[in-house]
Amino acid sequence: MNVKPDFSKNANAAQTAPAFLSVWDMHSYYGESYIVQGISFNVHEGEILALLGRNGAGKTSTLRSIARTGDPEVRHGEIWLDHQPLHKMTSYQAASCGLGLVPEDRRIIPGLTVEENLQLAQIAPPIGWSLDRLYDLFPRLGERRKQEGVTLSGGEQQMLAIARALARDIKVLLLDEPYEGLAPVIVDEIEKTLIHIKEQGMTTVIVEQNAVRALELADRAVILDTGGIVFDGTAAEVLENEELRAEYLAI
Amino acid sequence: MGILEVKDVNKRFGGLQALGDVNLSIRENACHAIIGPNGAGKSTLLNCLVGKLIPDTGSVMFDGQSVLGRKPFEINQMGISRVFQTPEIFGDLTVMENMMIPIFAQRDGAFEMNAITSVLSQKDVIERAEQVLEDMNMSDKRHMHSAALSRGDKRRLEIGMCLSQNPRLLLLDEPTAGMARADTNNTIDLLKQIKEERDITIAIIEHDMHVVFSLADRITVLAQGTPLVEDDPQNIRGNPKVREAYLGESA
Amino acid sequence: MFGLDKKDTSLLLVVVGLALFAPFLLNPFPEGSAMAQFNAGYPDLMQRFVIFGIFAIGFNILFGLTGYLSFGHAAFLGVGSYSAVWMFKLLGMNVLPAIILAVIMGGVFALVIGFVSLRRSGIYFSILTLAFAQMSFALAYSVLTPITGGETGLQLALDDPRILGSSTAADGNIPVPSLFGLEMRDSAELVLGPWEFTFNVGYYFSAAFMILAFYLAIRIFRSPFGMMLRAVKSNQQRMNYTGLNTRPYTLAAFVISGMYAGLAGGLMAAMDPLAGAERMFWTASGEVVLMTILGGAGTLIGPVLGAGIIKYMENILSKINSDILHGWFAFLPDGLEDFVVAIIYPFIGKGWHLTLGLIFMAVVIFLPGGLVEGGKRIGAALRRKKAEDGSGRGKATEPAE
Amino acid sequence: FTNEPTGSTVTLGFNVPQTGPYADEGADELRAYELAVEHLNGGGDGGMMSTFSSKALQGNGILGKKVEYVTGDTQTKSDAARASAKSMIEKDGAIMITGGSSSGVAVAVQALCQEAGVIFMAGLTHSNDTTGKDKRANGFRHFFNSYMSGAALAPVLEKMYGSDRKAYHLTADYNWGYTTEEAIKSSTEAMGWETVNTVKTPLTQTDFSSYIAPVLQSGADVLVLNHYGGNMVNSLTNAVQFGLRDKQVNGKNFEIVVPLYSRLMAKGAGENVKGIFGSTNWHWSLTDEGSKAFVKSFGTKYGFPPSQAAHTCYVQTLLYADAVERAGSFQPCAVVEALEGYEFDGLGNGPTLYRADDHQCFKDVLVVKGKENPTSEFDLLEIVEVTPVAQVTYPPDHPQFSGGALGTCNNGA
Amino acid sequence: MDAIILQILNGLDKGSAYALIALGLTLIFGTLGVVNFAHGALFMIGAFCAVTLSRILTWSHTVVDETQKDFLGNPLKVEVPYVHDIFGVATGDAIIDWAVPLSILFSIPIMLAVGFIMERGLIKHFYKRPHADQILVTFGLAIVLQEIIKYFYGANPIPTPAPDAFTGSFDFGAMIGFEANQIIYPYWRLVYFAFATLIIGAVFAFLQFTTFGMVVRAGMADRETVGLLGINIDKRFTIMFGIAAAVAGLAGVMYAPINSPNYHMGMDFLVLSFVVVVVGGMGSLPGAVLAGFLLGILESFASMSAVIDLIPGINQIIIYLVAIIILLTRPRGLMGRKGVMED
Ligand SMILES: Nc1ncnc2c1ncn2[C@@H]1O[C@H](COP(=O)(O)OP(=O)(O)OP(=O)(O)O)[C@@H](O)[C@H]1O
Ligand SMILES: Nc1ncnc2c1ncn2[C@@H]1O[C@H](COP(=O)(O)OP(=O)(O)OP(=O)(O)O)[C@@H](O)[C@H]1O
Ligand SMILES: [Mg+2]
Ligand SMILES: [Mg+2]
Repeated sequence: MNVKPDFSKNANAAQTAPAFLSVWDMHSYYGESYIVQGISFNVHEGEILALLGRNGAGKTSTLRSIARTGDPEVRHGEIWLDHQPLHKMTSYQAASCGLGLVPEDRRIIPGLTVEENLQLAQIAPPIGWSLDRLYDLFPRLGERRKQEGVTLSGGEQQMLAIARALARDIKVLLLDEPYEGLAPVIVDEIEKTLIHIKEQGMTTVIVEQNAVRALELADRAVILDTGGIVFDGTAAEVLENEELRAEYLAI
Repeated sequence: MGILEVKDVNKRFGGLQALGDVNLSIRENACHAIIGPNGAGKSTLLNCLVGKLIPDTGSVMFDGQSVLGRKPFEINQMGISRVFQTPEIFGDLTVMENMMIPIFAQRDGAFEMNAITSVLSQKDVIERAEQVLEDMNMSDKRHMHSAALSRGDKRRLEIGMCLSQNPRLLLLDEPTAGMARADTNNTIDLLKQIKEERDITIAIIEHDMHVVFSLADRITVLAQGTPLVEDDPQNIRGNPKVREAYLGESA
Repeated sequence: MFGLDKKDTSLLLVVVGLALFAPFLLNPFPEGSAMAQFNAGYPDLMQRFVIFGIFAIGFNILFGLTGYLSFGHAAFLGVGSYSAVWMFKLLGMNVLPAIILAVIMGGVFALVIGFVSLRRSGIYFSILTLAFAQMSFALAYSVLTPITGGETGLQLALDDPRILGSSTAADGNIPVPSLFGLEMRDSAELVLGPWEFTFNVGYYFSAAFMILAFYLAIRIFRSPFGMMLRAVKSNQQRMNYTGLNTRPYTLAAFVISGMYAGLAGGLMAAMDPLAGAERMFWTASGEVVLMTILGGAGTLIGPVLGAGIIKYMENILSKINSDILHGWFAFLPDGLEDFVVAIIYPFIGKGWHLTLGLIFMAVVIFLPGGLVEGGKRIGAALRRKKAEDGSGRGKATEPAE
Repeated sequence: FTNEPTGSTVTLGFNVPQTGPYADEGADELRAYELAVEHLNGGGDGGMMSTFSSKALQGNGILGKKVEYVTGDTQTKSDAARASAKSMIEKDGAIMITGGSSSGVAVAVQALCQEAGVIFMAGLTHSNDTTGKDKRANGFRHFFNSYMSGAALAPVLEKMYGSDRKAYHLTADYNWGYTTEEAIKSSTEAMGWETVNTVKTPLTQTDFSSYIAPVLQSGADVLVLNHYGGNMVNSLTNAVQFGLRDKQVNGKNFEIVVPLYSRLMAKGAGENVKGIFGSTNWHWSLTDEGSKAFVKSFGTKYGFPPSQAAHTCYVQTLLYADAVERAGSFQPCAVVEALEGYEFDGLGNGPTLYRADDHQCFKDVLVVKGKENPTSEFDLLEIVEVTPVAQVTYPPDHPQFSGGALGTCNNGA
Repeated sequence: MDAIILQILNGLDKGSAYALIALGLTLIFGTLGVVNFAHGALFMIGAFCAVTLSRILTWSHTVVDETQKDFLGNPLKVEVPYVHDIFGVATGDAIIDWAVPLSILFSIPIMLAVGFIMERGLIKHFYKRPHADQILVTFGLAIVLQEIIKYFYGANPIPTPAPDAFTGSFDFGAMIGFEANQIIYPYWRLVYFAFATLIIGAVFAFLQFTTFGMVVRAGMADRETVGLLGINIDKRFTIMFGIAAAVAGLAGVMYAPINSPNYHMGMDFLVLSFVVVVVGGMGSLPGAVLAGFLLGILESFASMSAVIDLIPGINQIIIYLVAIIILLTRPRGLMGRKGVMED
């Protein structure tokens, strides 16, 4: 598992299809707490990867490390996105390389209206979906466009967070528990959206407690436990493997 | 006559009718679930119950007394505890301290000099706090700064904090959102157990139907600020209107 | 001991030890040596150390625990001083009634100002307290001159009534503050070879109060009250929905810290019976804020350290003049001597503010969280370095205290 | 007695503002002190020691002990000033404290010295209170005071502006302002002026426009600025900006008066001081022998002429040393006795008396005005009149000085 | 009546000074969330830019004039500015005379540079730190800046007059039909007022009609998320800080003729400007400006002698009194935004 993937531009030596997003031996710390303890995985272009694990397993920390938020601090390891070394970048540089993170606590910006929250995503290039297209996808947001973002209901905030990511032209979408707090119908909606954008070539990493749903959607799955990878394989394998499911996912 | 009686409550935000003529009665010792699409006004309703918002019209009676016009802390002292949709805990304090605060608060709610003069090492308080931590399965994290908890853990901590107060009415706003399946199941068991052992009434908002159907005795479906139906769980599951507006195909 | 756990007891004992032996510790250099300039073991400065220590400890009870940043605490100190001097003028020169009144008046003023100001939080609270203090200062300096003495300050006079004592001492002078006849200014000297140590009544009197104040502060920090205040600081919203009315708690903290300030003011007047209005100026309030932050807000010993450093600089550094510098570096060849003196001169004497400013910046930049916090971090870093090789990579979620 | 010098040296404490708005003034005071110490120890050209009427000083220190000094920073705050004075007394063993550039500080430190049993030789302090209600047996003031300013200014103002004038006072809202206002008001009213209004301005005020604008409306034709330091610089600048000096009121030219002038203030106000009258304790352009000797040795050492603050500080140091020599002892009470009622000359203001009743010096007072064509940045004021001492003398029980008692001298422990 | 008009005029003008200082402060304090105790120092540095330029313009060489004597009786050394040699006496004097307006151009790059350096070198590391730390470090910086200025320029105020053309006053009362000398108004104050309005307008326009303001506000509320949206927020913060420094500096430059600059003028204004910003409401530019004018006018009224006679000492405390009343009646000042600096 811990084989350094090939990032070179002429991927002749590659055994499998070249990785689009590649994480290699990543170690991250919150201050002195050692959280992400050397994990490596690949995501291929156009693929949906489910990142699963218990509470506190380090899923959020992994996504935040990839997005270069600086907290946790990545002290060792490499991250490559489409031949670009993310590990040498700061968060805004990573974002302009095409990385989009939908954070778990949504992070709607206080003091800004719904529309301003979306506009904010379109200040720095590359720019993705137009506001109109986003409002088509989430009509509720359209209705609420002048309302301050943080006064939205929990679910509406989640929609806004996803819309905000799509408002940028991203190559990889990192979703941290996108279904949380959403009504089942909306979850269906979003799932459809994810399939839709996957069809258009988007690469996605999804972290979700609703493991079954995530696995049904995903092509592949990685399971984390206490900061390390305990499984890396296809989604179908997980669904079939009773033991694995019971031990790490309690399903 | 229920322990909580909500009558004709209306709440507007600017042009938006967030709650329209809400009538709700919760029976003592029941577990009453409130479900409904995102933005239906569920959290707003809870906010009106705990004094965070004041309804424009209508009345809210708890155990025969009106809660309107009282400050949040007074309402809490009447026996209503609330868990928020996004965890509200004392981030600067350790888990153990977080647990002790509500216990002290209950005792010293009205300011007494005793709080200044006594020492922290009060056996009963500590024992009680540890007991609750045990219940919440969090004893091993007792010395952690609560800000450093993963989100699922924060949520469990908050539930524990509310339970430690032995409230008569426990309001839960999506308590298991973002919780791992295993912990969700634990929480369900815990709530069931508490309900059996204690004289407690629970009102719960949830989008996770597994949780709702395992716990609820009674369900109210809220849509666009007004109760759509109120019924027993089985009937709700079968109700086509609810299926369409809320549950979607996956129920 | 005293209802404290082991760690706190030893901290208290350290403070007691420091206070008792301060006359030795602060006079490490033999009299007449070049370094004697740095000795701080004379009564006035030692008194200031402990008095401002009390002030800062009290301020920290409010700021460190609740996070409410008062920018008007000097007002309570000023009120304490004025009350004490008035007691000296009207009642007599015994310091106890003066100090008692000072504490009470500090508390009363804090109750009034706190009651109003605590209706707001954050910066709005700070500005409210600032406004009250500035009003007190402005009035004390001008229209209230009959009560406060205005610019010259409130002083004792030969014709004060002093109904419980005598207006005039036997030698025709104004009597001096005393504790049942024990004069605050009395000192005993101990000469050990070239060393000279001064033991002053006023200092030990104030130090006793400081130790008491420190002990009370520990108790408050460790009490449910203290924990509750920290909880308020951490998440006021949660506190409200936990059934706790936060106002009486924050107000109690405010009043307690106002009483500490009143005590400090009363002690200042007891050591030196004059109360000036500029004690209430915003810079004086700012000073205690700086002391607390410099030492480490929310830590027990930090504010005392901060107070010590600022007062030391103010009193020692400002007194070094170019003459003394030339004296120190006389051993150097002439040109070099002048050069060295020219380099150092801007930082001492009339340039002591510059050094103070640089220290402020250096402390925050290099020791975030103040001296105590910074010291802890350095200590931890050193310890970790030692232990580095021993332990492998484990999940190190240290218990954070 | 306190800090009795036992070795071969004696320590004096120079307590001057080194930080804060009066730092430059303090620096000049310190220069004067250093010069005085040099002269006392026999260095330099001896300065005013040669013109001083008393010949007790020999240039071998004081009573044969070499003079050393310590310095401190008053910050122009009474607390800080007392802290610094205390450290000089307690730590450095100073036998005499001198300095300061404001009355608040002077009064505070004077009281402290009284209590501690050392001599205080006030520096620049102009308020009546220093030798009025706040006088102390151990404290001495060479500088003149508000009353004297009024008494000296009034006749000159009458001569220049006539006796039919309407005055408007802006007064700094603290003790010094009050005494100055009272002094000027009573002496100008005595010669026939009318006071149309007196307005108190906050100490912390920097922009005086709202106080100055209504002046013309009141029908006044003279504005008296009872301000010192930064307040005076700003209020005068503002007044000139409002064009007051170009106005005609009641058929007369509008005039501005500044009771207490100092050279540093004049420098701060720049062009605006031209032609404005005020009083001062001393000025370097005086041509008596004492002043000339002092200006020469100060100017030679530092390259520019001394200020009045420097002068008074220098003189106070000499007077103290001389008193000790004459008393033959450092004991404060002996020094007090030697200074009380002491008459001397040759220190720049003509024959001078240290009055025993209140420890105030009585001497000639200068009325000056801002110079029209200064030749250098030090040449900003010109002497209009040297008011003879008789005209500024007042009885010890004058109402402006009432209250307070000297008490008895204190030798300390 | 005329007294009231007079005080309103005075208040407007005092208010424009307060508003201008508060504007700069609110950009840093209200928008970037940094409790900047060094703001006063920036204002002071601006004023000293004017002093410095006039020093440069009056840079002189000495000529010995045998006909006059100096105080020691030696021949007088007369200073002759180089501009006299270069442009002739008349033009030279005119240039010196216009030193303050010229300093506007001179000070903008200096203040921007000061702002950039300060932000990059120091403030940048303090955005995430507690306000207490910000206070300590910026207060330390303010002292250091002050002492540096004091070291080079002394503690005494330095007269820095406006050009001759703007000294003196005009009779505004006579223009609107009152008697002569009832309402006079200095020319320079009019200039100051106009200048303040201009700067305030420019800053408003910049923040209102561009997304810059929104981005900075967003960055303030949540840096991390803004970074995740691909925005280099650091750069914008630096620019914002530079602008704020320039505004503070310009306020100082123009203030120099009103009050001779001295090294502690910044500290004198510091507390007042914090009060203005907070009364205006944290995070609100219009609030700061409104509060500036309001307090300026009220202060002017309180300084009328009729008012002082009625309530002694009111002129000493008016600003603080008004601040207390406003803060108690309006939780977030006049126009404050929710959640800004409330914890
Ligand atoms: N700011 C922080 N400082 C220190 N430790 C932290 C911090 N944030 C998270 N942790 C710790 O890191 C570990 C991993 O947390 P992380 O949030 O990545 O988990 P997760 O897998 O996303 O869990 P969840 O499903 O609950 O969101 C947890 O043990 C948590 O306590
Ligand atoms: N302070 C406010 N100002 C304006 N609108 C608000 C405010 N608070 C809530 N709303 C609106 O009221 C509606 C109801 O919100 P509420 O939070 O009660 O929904 P909810 O039922 O809890 O939804 P969810 O399940 O997504 O949490 C939403 O449309 C929301 O945008
Ligand atoms: Mg997570
Ligand atoms: Mg909700």
